[in-house]
Amino acid sequence: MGPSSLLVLIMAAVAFSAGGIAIAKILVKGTKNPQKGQPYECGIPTVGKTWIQFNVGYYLFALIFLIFDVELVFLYPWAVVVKQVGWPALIDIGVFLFILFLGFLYAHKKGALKWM
Amino acid sequence: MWSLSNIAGITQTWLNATFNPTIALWSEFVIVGVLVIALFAVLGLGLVYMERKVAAHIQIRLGPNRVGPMGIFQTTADTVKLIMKEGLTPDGSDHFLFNLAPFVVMIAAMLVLAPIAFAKNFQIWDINIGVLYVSAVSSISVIGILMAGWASNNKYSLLGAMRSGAQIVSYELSVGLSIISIVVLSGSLQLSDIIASQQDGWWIFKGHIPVIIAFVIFIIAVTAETNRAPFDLAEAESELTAGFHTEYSGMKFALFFLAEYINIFIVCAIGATLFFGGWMPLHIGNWQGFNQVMDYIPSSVWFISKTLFLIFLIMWFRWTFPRLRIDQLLNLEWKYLLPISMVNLLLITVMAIMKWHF
Amino acid sequence: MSQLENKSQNSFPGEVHPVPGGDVVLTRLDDVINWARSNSLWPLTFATSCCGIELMSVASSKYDFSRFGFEVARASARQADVIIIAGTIVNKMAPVLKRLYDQMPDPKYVIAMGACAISGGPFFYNTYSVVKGADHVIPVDVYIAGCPPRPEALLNSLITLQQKIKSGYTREQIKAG
Amino acid sequence: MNEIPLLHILFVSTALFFIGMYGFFTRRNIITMLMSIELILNSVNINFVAFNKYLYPDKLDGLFFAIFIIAIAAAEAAVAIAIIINLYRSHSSIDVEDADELKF
Amino acid sequence: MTNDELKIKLTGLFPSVTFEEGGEWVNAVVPFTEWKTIAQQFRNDPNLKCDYLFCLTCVDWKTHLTMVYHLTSTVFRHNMVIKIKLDRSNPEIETVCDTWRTAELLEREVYEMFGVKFLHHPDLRRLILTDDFEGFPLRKDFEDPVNMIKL
Amino acid sequence: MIEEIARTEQGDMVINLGPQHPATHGVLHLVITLNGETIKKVEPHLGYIHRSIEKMCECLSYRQFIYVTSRMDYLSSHINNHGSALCVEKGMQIEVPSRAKVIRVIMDELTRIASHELWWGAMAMDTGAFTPFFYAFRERETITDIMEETCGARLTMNYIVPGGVMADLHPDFQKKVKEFIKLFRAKTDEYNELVTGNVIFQNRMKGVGVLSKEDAISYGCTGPSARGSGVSCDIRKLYPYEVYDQVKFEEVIENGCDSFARYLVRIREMYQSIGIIEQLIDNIPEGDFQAKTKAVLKLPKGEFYSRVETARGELGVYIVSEGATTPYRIKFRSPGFSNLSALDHMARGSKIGDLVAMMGTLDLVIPDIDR
Amino acid sequence: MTANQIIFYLISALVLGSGVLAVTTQKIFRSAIWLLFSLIGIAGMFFWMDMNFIAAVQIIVYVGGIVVLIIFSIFLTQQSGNQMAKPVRNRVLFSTLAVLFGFAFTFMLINQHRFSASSDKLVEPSISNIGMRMLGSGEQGYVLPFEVVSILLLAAMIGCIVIAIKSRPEEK
Amino acid sequence: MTPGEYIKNIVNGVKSLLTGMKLTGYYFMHPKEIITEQYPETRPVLSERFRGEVVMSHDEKNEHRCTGCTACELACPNGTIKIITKFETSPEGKKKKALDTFIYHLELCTMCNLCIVACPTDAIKMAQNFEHSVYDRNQLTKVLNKPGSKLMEGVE
Ligand code: SF4
Ligand code: SF4
Ligand code: SF4
Repeated sequence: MGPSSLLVLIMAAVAFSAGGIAIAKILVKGTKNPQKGQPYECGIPTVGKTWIQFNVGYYLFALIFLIFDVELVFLYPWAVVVKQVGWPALIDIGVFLFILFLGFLYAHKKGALKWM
Repeated sequence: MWSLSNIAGITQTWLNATFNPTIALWSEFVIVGVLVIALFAVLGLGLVYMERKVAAHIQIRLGPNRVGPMGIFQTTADTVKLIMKEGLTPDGSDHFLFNLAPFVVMIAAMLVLAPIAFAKNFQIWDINIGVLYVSAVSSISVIGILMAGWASNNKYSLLGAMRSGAQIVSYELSVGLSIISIVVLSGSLQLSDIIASQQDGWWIFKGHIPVIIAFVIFIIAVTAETNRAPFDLAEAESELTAGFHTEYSGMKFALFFLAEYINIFIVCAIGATLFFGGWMPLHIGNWQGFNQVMDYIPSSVWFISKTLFLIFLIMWFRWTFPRLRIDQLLNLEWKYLLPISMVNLLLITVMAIMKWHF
Repeated sequence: MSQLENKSQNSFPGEVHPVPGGDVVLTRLDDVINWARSNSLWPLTFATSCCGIELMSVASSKYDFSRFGFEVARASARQADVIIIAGTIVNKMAPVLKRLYDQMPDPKYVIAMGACAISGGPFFYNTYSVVKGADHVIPVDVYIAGCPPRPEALLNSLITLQQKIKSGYTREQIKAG
Repeated sequence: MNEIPLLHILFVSTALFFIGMYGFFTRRNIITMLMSIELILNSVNINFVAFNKYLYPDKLDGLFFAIFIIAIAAAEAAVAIAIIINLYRSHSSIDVEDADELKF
Repeated sequence: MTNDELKIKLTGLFPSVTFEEGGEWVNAVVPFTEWKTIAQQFRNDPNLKCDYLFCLTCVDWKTHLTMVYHLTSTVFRHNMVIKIKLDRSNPEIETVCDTWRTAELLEREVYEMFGVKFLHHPDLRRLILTDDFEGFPLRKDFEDPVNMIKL
Repeated sequence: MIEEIARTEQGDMVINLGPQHPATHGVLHLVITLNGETIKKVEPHLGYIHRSIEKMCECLSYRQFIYVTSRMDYLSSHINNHGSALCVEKGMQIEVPSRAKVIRVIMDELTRIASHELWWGAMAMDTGAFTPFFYAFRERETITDIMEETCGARLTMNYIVPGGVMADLHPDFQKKVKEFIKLFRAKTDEYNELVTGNVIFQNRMKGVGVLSKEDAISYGCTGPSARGSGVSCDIRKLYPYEVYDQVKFEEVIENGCDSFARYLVRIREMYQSIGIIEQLIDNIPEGDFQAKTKAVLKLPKGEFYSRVETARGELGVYIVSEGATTPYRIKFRSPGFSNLSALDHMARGSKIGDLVAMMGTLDLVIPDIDR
Repeated sequence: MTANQIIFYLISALVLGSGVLAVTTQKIFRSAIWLLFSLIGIAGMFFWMDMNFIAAVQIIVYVGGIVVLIIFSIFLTQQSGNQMAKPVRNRVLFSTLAVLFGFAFTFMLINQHRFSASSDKLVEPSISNIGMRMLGSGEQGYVLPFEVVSILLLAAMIGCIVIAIKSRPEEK
Repeated sequence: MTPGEYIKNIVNGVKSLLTGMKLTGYYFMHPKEIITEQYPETRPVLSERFRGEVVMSHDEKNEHRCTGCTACELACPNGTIKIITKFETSPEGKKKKALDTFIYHLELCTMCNLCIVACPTDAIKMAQNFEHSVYDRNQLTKVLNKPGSKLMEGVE
């Protein structure tokens, strides 16, 4: 089957999930009480807002990841043909990776990969 | 011979002969849809059961054994119960995204099934960019997790989601690089080609130590990508109660649960395909007799058993190791796995060009 | 087992209350659903004191409540089916317990484990801070006495709860007889 | 495939371009402006790929351009977000109105 | 150091200290006005070095409250008990949580159980009881007809 | 609660850990101020299991109050009973028969091992490894079986009474204990294989939750938590009671000051306890298991303080008596309370995951803290 | 209409609809999610055009990378549950007009242009072709841009780190 | 970190992980190590001393040994036992205090054994029964003396 199978799969996933959720919606009558809707935090009312902005060290990783992700994308076509092309391909990618590796080393040295 | 591909072929010819093309096509769609849903359900039930049994035996206990013989209906009961449980949507949450997130995760998991070769010639869509497609689509699920974590309006969820976001994207690199190592060796992205290239032996045997290193990195990285212990920081029970799905209940929770196991299955299937030759029987060079004996075992059995082996490996990890801390987790990726897999990739390239592999 | 059955029969005297809308299909369905619910009771990890240790023992290899499918202990109330109140509930904890119970999605069940959860037990007299029984806070389905009850006793109470669910009666119906 | 005229695809891409423009004009938040820019870039991508497909099926240049655009878009987004966060830390706001004096 | 030596030493150091008989350890009664300086001396004096406060509590004697501090030196291994009488209607005493940091939580406990105010305590809040609890439960005259069922 | 919001700065997140949380082993409520994932402050809120034991005891006779103490630190309930009984005996000047003394000590050490086993499993669970919990409980179950046979209960024994023990040893006791020792020696190597040597675990533990020696003393930490910081504070050595001065054992002290040191102390302590049991198990003197006491105990007027070493540290029982049949005031100096007070100091600047591991190494039992 | 057409129009509706929502929603997180759907739609369109490789790249880089990054930056800088400041009414009016006018104008131009395919020869956009082109250095070879991209990425990475480190709060 | 240390770190780390996996793998492969006892089918053999519940022993003539002296009620730390006495006239015409109802609140009992120790006539003892689960807590309040039972001969 061709690309249309993707559609079929999406449909199947939606049908499956929606079906399950719908059954519960229809058949199960839950009780209502004011506490039920509140966020669950070990049985204690939440303090302060949840959707605050806060400092996380994650974003530096995401930044660097993005760069490497692009690199990865270029690697795929290369990997397919490397056997046919032979040494020149290795040199090409060697240069490519080397330059990126420099960046990696830089990041490492600057401590960007250290958790903050 | 009764093989899956034959059945599929016969069905298709029968459909085409009996109905006009449109109806045949539609009924084919319906059959595929029903089949994948069934597969989903069976996989979910089976893997959860397996996990519980494996855990039980590692932990010197019996595990579920009272619902049905050997407790095999245990997970069925769980599923029915989860379906019949109230699905809550917390008041303070972003209702739309909260309810959307499980769908996103499910769709992502479902889409990845498309290129997987379950048996010889038995694939939903042998897409020509095979493994690239897999790693692309599986990266959608991180959005689902972030969405779930954010929309719940719960601090634990948010923290869990952020952790898993950073974790999944980081480990995607290592997964990608170890996949590329095999692509280098087999020269194609298409899964059927990759399997065909292992006709005379699986890559894990043919590729010397670099491929084994690639395999180790792969299995570590996919464990992390599927949020499994020891990398289960996103839902670290002892830290963040239940992580990003703290607020989910009933079927919505079940979908996350299910998607987790489907994802495990998928990554293990990919691992089995790349390193263990998918449905390819164990062939050794040119031992004709041996190879023929091996061919008698149906290809689907080969595939399933290899995948189950990898799944078992991942479960084994889970029930043995303590959890890493978040900074150690990222350290492991950026300081160890990534540089090693880069160097390893170059090694494999050299090996491929020099034709050092068998 | 027979002893258990006796007990459950004793506690449901009177006529059978049909489940609303109980034609054949629905009752069959109800049977299936009750079967599923009774066999998949996921407890909330809720232990306040000494009885909690016996709760842990029940999870341990020797007693192993996973045989009944109870081992999926959820840390989040949203995914749990049953609270096993293992330990004393004090006045400060009572609102928390209530909140946890409220936040659980229906259907939900409660087991009061140990003297403390049933009635305040050892801390019934002369204390200013102990709730005299968890059923002052939330409704309780099954009580299991002991201080602490043995692990087997807790298993016994879980089986009792299973029977209750399978019978399909609600708490009110049992009370009403 | 060819049942859809190229024009329809171009319609989509143009519309997407102007949606991006609209967002770029009206949003006051730098992150959302960045999102609008992504939309604009994507509309261009659609064009490249569609032209390649419809007009130059013997070449792959359109595809390559699209790939490079994506790569550059990624780099751009990374730098932009780094700047945004930096800006936020110094001004504790990412409203363009507040960030008139962009001095680093 | 034996108890007698300790007593002699203490009288030399702090003339205002009196002693109570009984018990296995030295029972020193300290006037509450001087407690702060005396506590610091106990901690820092090279011959006393009572750096380990292992028990801090209060006793309600119906007429007055008595703070009881049990001290040990991890160097010389001598134990002693310090007692301070407090006024029952308005008990106030200097905190010692900068001298022994364990006192911080212990004093908070005494604060809500007996109502003793610790002056200069960094964070004197409820620790154990519910926010709306009234009365000081460990005082002898505490009555709680709602919750307490007398045997 | 409102004060807490006011006190947080922008960008900080206040999270409630507990009271119902798998890592708090009960109902400890920690209010954590986070910056990103880094902990800025940990504030314990207690009282979720405050059962007013001290008040209760003022109404209970000297025989009765002992049962309450086993509900305090239920993991070393036996040692708690022991401490309380010692205090009463001190006041009444009862001479306990030597058989009872030895029995008490053996039971104490068994309890200590059981407690440490459970701690080990729970601690591994906190760090995310589930299996050790089950292995630990396997050994623990054999101890509880032994206990059950002699004392009649698995957890809250109430076996020690003022003047001795409630019943004589079960005839099978010695045999079973010897079997247990064999089992223990065979199985504990697994602990090291599975957890102690594990690289992930070591990384989680080392350099985390540092508590210097001075701080440990100042915070009043006792027990293994303090001994991991190099403080010598074992009551069994410093102020020996019962027959501890006649048995050979070593006070386990580690100088690492971090979580790993505390971990090692407990692991090594189990071996010491086994050593003590081995020395005593064959030498239980014959005789009475209980001294003759009056039916109604009356402590003379005065103040009595006894200290014992529980699995978590020093338990002090302080009884003020007015000469009646019930104590005038009773105070339990619980080891957990002081250990907990050091938590904030240890946790600042580390991650949530570390906090959980730290609580694990402090081995908190909340009813012991709240009483 | 054939299935193919229906799929195309569905995808277009998804792309445009979620695009519009992305620029108009008042909640920033939702805005990012709509952007995500728009991007996925575009990837779907590439799939529809049989350009599988570029579609996968689109998903990997945009969905797996850029959107995640955007979401992180939202967490970092916003009270993300809040409504964003409403755009100034005048400006909305003005931009709507300008955009509509611009769109009409451009589309008219496009509509008038007669596009014609330059050749009928077909190069399969398969991955190995792409790979060969990418490593080729002759005509239609992209090895130079390929290497240059690495330098660009290096520059971007260094840039990011320099900027980000500068603003990093002092460590304890 | 030198490259040598780097590699050594990795090797040692992997080795320690493998040791752990060997252990868990061993248990997985050896189901005979499983120690689970299956409760409802196999009830455990409990030792004589296990304290499950206070019972009053009656002999076949429906006689018990309780004189109604309330020693156990006094000994019980938390009021679990309530003894209601009545006055019985013995055949000789002497009025005598005797047990009317022995109320035992199982839901309060802490199984501490103090009442058993206190009882001068060994009328009550601990039973090894532990299956006390009920749907209604009122069922836990028990009357220990059977209806119509009387004091055993010769017990004072
Ligand atoms: S019933 Fe007994 S064992 Fe259970 S919590 Fe209460 S005091 Fe502890
Ligand atoms: S066992 Fe203890 S609590 Fe139970 S009735 Fe006897 S004395 Fe009372
Ligand atoms: S049971 Fe024993 S102690 Fe209790 S009233 Fe009867 S005879 Fe007296």
